[in-house]
Amino acid sequence: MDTINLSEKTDWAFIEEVKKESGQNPSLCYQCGNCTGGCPYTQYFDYPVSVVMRLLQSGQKETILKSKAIWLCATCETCTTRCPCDVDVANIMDTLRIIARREGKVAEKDIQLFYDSFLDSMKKHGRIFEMGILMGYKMKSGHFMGDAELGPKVMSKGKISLFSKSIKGADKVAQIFNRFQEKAKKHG
Amino acid sequence: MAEKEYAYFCGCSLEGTAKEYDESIRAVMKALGVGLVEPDDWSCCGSTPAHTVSHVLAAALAARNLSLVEKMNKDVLTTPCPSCLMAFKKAQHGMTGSEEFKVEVNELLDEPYNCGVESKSSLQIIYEDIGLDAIAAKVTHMMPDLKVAPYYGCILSRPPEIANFDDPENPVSMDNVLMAAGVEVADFAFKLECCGAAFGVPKREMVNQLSYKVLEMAVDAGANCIAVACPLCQQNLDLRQGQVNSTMGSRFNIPIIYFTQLMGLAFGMSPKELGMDKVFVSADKITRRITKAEYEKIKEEEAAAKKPQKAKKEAAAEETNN
Amino acid sequence: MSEVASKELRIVGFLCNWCSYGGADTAGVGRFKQPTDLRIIRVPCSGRVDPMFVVRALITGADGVLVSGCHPRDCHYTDGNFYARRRLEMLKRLLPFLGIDGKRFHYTWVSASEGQRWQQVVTDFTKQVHTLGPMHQK
Amino acid sequence: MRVGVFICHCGSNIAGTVDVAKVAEEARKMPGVAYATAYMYTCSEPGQKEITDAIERDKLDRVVVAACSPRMHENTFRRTVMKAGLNRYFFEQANIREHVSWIGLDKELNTKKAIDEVRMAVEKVKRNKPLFSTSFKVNKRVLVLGGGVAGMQAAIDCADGGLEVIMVEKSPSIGGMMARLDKTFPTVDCSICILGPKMVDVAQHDLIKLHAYSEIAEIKGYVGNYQIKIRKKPTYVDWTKCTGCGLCMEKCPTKNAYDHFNFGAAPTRAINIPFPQAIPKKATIDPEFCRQFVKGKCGVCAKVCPTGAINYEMQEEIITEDVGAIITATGYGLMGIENFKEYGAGRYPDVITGIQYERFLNASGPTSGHIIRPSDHEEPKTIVFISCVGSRDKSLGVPYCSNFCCMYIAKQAILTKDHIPDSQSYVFYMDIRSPGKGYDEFTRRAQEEYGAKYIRGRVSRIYPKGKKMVVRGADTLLGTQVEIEADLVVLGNAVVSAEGAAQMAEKLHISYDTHGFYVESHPKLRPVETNTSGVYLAGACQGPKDIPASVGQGSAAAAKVLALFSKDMLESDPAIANVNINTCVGCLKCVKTCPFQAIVEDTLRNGKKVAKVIETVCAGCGVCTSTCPCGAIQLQHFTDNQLLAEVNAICQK
Repeated sequence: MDTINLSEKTDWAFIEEVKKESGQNPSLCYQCGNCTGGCPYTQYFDYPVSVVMRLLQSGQKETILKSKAIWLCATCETCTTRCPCDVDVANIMDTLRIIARREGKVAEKDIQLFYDSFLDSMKKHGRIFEMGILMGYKMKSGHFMGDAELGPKVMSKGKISLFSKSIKGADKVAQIFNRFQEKAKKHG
Repeated sequence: MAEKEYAYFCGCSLEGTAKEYDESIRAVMKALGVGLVEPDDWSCCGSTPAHTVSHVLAAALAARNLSLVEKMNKDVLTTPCPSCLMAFKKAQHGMTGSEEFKVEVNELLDEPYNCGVESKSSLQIIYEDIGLDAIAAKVTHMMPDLKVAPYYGCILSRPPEIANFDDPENPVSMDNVLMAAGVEVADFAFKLECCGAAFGVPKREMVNQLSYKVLEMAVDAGANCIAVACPLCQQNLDLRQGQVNSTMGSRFNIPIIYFTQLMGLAFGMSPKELGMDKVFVSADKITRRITKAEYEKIKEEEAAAKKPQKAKKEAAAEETNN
Repeated sequence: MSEVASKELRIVGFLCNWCSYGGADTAGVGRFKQPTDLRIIRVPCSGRVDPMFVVRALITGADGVLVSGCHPRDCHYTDGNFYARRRLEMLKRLLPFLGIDGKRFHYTWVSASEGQRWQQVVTDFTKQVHTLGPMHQK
Repeated sequence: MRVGVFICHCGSNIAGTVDVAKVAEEARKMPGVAYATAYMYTCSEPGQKEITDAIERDKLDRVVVAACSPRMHENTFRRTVMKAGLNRYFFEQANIREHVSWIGLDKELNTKKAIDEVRMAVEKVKRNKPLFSTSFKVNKRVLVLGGGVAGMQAAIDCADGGLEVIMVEKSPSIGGMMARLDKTFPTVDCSICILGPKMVDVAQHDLIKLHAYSEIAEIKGYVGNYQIKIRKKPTYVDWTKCTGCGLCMEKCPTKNAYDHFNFGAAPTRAINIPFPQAIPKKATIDPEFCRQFVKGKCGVCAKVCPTGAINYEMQEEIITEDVGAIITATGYGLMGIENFKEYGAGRYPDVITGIQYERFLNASGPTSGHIIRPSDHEEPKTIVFISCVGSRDKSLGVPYCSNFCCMYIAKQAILTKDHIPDSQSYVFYMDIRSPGKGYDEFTRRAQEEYGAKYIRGRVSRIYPKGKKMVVRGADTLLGTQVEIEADLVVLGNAVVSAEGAAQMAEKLHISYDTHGFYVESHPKLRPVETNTSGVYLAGACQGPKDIPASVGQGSAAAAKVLALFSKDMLESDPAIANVNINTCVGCLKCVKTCPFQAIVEDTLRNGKKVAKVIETVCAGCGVCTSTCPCGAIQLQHFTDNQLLAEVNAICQK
C-alpha cells in the first residue's frame, strides 16, 4: 500500500463540500465500526462504510469518489439507524454518489446506467415504465441476456406492459428536470 | 360511504409488477370502510435514482405529488410502497427542516409545495388508524396450515427520525396486524435485513445472495410463507426465487405474499380478487381456509384431549414440591 | 471606539450563585466562546431578583436583561426559583404595558455543570436583543 | 472612602486577552478608587502581600480584586484583607477570567467588559457593611447514605474517629454492588472475602447504627444541625425475632419472584435473604410476589418460622435522627438492555448483562458458580463480551465512558477460562481503557495468557441461529465485517446514575448533572465536597468509579467530616436577612415565603407586630427581600442598595 502524505494529500475543501451538502459532520465519527458491522453490503464493498468515513475524515477525495462502495450502497439506513454518534451515514453515502456523478467519476457504470434509464423513463413519461427501463438499460449496458428468463414469467402474469403510457403532465415532470439542469449549469 | 378517506399514492410498481399489492390493498381498505382517493395525474416519486443526482431534484420530484395532495385538501397521504414513502418523507423532512432547501425545491416546481402533507405507509394506516380490533372483527376464515414470517424490509421504520413509525430494530406492526387477522406468525429475526433492493437488474448475483439469507432464515424460523409490504422485496424474493435456487444451490419453494393479501383471505375474499394468481411461487397449498366456527370447534376438541394429561402433570409436580 | 465595539449592546444578567453563576464559570473553564455584551451580577438565588431590578435596568440603559437560576426542584434553597418563576413570568407579561418589548427580558435555568447550555443561552439571547436593536439613544 | 483595585494577569490566562494595564488605568479614574494596580498572580503569596501592603500604605478601607471566579478565590482574598485588619466583607471580586478572558475573542471588547466588571465591583464594595459571624453548636453525628463499599468505608473511618454514624441503606442488606461481584480486578481477589470483614465491622461497631431497608423521607436543617426523617419500609418480618435461619425461604411456594440482588439472573422466593453473607442476615417479604399479598392466602412462612417473626400486617415507620453532616454514597445503576433491540436483549435469554454473568461466576450465585446459558442450562463454550453497550453512545444520551467495564470484561474473560478450560472468549471493544495501577498488564494477561480474542469494533446485530447466537460486528483493524457463532453473549451495559438520584439530590439541595450524577464543589480540588456545606460525596454517585476510587473517596469524605467536627462550634455565614423594625409594617409576607421557616412574627414592647429572622435558620437566599413591599427586610451583602449600585454601574456609565 502507498504511503499517504497527509500534509499534501488531505483535501480539506472536499471535506467541507460533503459537510455542507449532507449537513453531516464527519468529525463526529469515532470509527467504532457499527456501520460496517451492520451493513448488508460490506462483503461487496471495496471499502467498508467505516473506512469510507475514515477516508472522508482524511480528505481522500479521489479514493472515495472512485470507490465501488458508494454505488453498491442501497440506502437501507441500517448504518444511520445504529450510529452511536448520530451521524446520518446513508445521507453521506448519498452525497458522495451525487458528487461522484457530478465529477464524472462513477466506478459502477452498470448501476449508473440503470439509474439513468430509470430517470429517462421518468422524464419521458412522468412515471416509470418497467419494460422501458429494462430495455433502455440492456441497450446501454450491452447486458442483453441478463434476467432473460424472467421476461416470459412476468408476461404470463400480465404484470408488465409492453407499451409505454405517459401521464398528462409528463411535460411538467420533464420541466422539473430541465429547470434543475439549467440551475446546475448556472452555478457551474 | 367511507368512514375515513385518505389520499392514496400507489406508485409505479403497483401499476406493473406489483399489481396484486394494489388490488389487495384496495379490497381490504374497502372492507374496512376506508376510502382511497388518488391524486389526479400523479408522477413518479423519484425513488433511489433521483437521490444519486441531487437532493433538491429528488425532493422536487416527490414534492410535485405532495403539492397535488395539498390541492385535494388532504393532509395525510398513504402509500403502500416503502420506497415512495421514503421519497416523500425525506422531501418533507428536508423542506420543513430548512427554509433554504424548501425555496430551492419550490423553484423547480410549477406549483409550490407548502409542506402540509404527512405521508404514512398503508401498513401504518391499517395498524394505527384502523386498529387491530376492527381487523379482528372482519375475520371470517382461518388458515390453519399457514405460518408466516413477517418481513418489513429496510425502510418502513428506518431511520427512526424520518420514518417515525414502529420500532427501528424490532418492528411489530405487521406481526400484530397478521395476528389480528388470525394468522400464525413466526419469530423471525430478519424482519429488516436487506433483500438487495433495486440492484436486481445491474447486480443480480448480489441480490440473489442477500435474498437467500432472508429466505433461509424464514425457513429456519419454521415459516412456510413470507409476508411482505414492499413491491421490491416481493420481486426479489418471489420472481427471483428461482434464480436464488440456481445461484445458491438451494431448493426454496416458499410463497411471498403481501400482508394485505393474507388479510383479504382471512376476510373471506376470493383469491382471484386479491391477485393470488399473480405471485410466482403459489400459495395455494398453504392457504387452505376453514370458517372461524369450524376452527374454534377443532381447537376445543384439541384442548379437551389435552386436559387430563395436563392435570396429571400438575399433580405430579405438586408432589415433588412438597 | 472601534466599529465592532460600538455595535455592542448592554445586557445585564442576574445569575444565582449556586447553579447559573457556576454554569457560566464552567463555560469559561471549557473556553466556550460567547458574545461579550453581557455583564453579570451575582445573586445568591434567582428568588432574590426583584422584578424592579429588571425594570430599573431596562429603563436606565440596558437593552436586555437575562435572569438565570437553578433548574426547578434543583434549587439550593429548596424553592427560591419557584418564587422567581412566578414573579418573572408576571413581569414578562407586564413589560409591554411599560412600553418595553417582552423579548428584551428572558429568564431561564442553567445548572453548574451545563457550560455548553450557558453558551447557548447567552448566544441566543444576545442575538435576540441584537435583532431588536438598541433601546436607548446613546 | 478609599478603594484599592488589584487586577490579576493570571499569567496569560487573563492578560492574554485582556489589556490589564488599561483596566488598572481606567480603575484609577473611578470615584472612590485610591489605588489600582495589575499583578502577575494576585493569589500568590507576594500577590497577597501586595494587597496587605497597599492597605497599610495607602490607607485603603475597601478592596476589589479582578481575577478568576469568586467561587474559586473569594475566601482566599477575604482572609487576606482580614489579615490587614479589614472586615472580610469589605472585599469584592470581579470575575474577569471565566466570564471575560476565557470566553471572548476580541481583546478590545474583553478589556471594555473587564473595566465594567471592575466598576460594578467598586460600586458594590463602597456600599458594603462590615458583617460578623456568630457561633453555633455542632451536632457531631454523621449520616451516611448508602451501604456500598464507599459508604461503609466512610462510616468505619468516621466511627473509628469517634463519631456517631447513622447509616441508611435502601436494600435489605449492606454490601452494594461489590457484594455481588465474584472476583475483583486486577488482583482477582475474592470480592466478598475482602468485603465481608468490612460489612461485619459496620454491623459490630458500637458507634454505627444501621437502618437497612430504609429510605430518606425528609431532610431539614443546615450544616451542623440536620433533622433527618427516615422511612423504614415494612419487611413483614420482625427483625428483632428473625434469626436468619432461612427455613421460610426454603418452604416459600412462590419460586418466581424477581431477584433484585442477582439482577434477575435467576428467580428467587417471595420471602428471602439476599445472599449468605447478608448484613443484617434477615428475611424480607416481597409483597409484589408473595401469595399472601397477591392472593390473600398462603401463610406458609408464618407457619414454619420457628420464632414467629412473620408479620403480614407490618406498616412502614418514620423515625427521626439528628446529625451535623451527611455523606452521600448512593452508588450507581445500570442501563436497561431493552434499549438494544438489535442485540435482541431482553428477548433472547442467552444475551445477558455483565452483572448477571458475574452472578453466574459467583459460588454463592444462582448456579453455585457454574457458568450456564440461561436458555438450556448447558455450559457455553464460545462466549462473546461486548463493551460500550450504551456507554460512549450519544444517540442514547450517554456520551461518557462507564469507567470500569473494560476491566471487568477482561476479568470475566480470565475467569471464564478458569471455569471452562476449553472455552473461547471474544471481546468486542472500541478502546481498552485501563489506566489504573496494574490494569493494563491485566488486560494484556487476558489476551496473552488466557487467550481471549480482542476484536476492535462494535457489534451491530445479534440474532439466533439454531442453538447459537450469531454476533455480527466489525473488526475495524481488519477493515471488515466479522461474525461469531456464540453460545452466550455478555453485554457490558452502561453505568447510569442510581434510580431516584435526582430526587435524592433535591432533598439534599445538591446539584446533579444532566445524567443524574452529583456535582462536586470543584472537579479537581474539592472532589468530595458539594456546594452545600455539610454534605459530602463518596463513590459512584458522583460518576462511574471502580472500587479503589470509591474506597478512597469514602475515606476522603470521612476526613472532611472529621475536620468539620474537630471544632465544637461553627461560624455562621453573616450574610443573612435582617429586619428594619422601623419600616416593617408587619404584613408578614416574608414569613409565608421563606423556604426555611426562618422568619417568625414578633411583637415589640410597644405592641407593634414585626417580622423577626431566626439567625441560625436563615440560609441567605433573599427571597424575603424581594417579597417585602417596603424594603424593610434586607439580605445582608446583597441589599437592594448594593445590587442597584451594580445595575447603575452598567446602565448609567
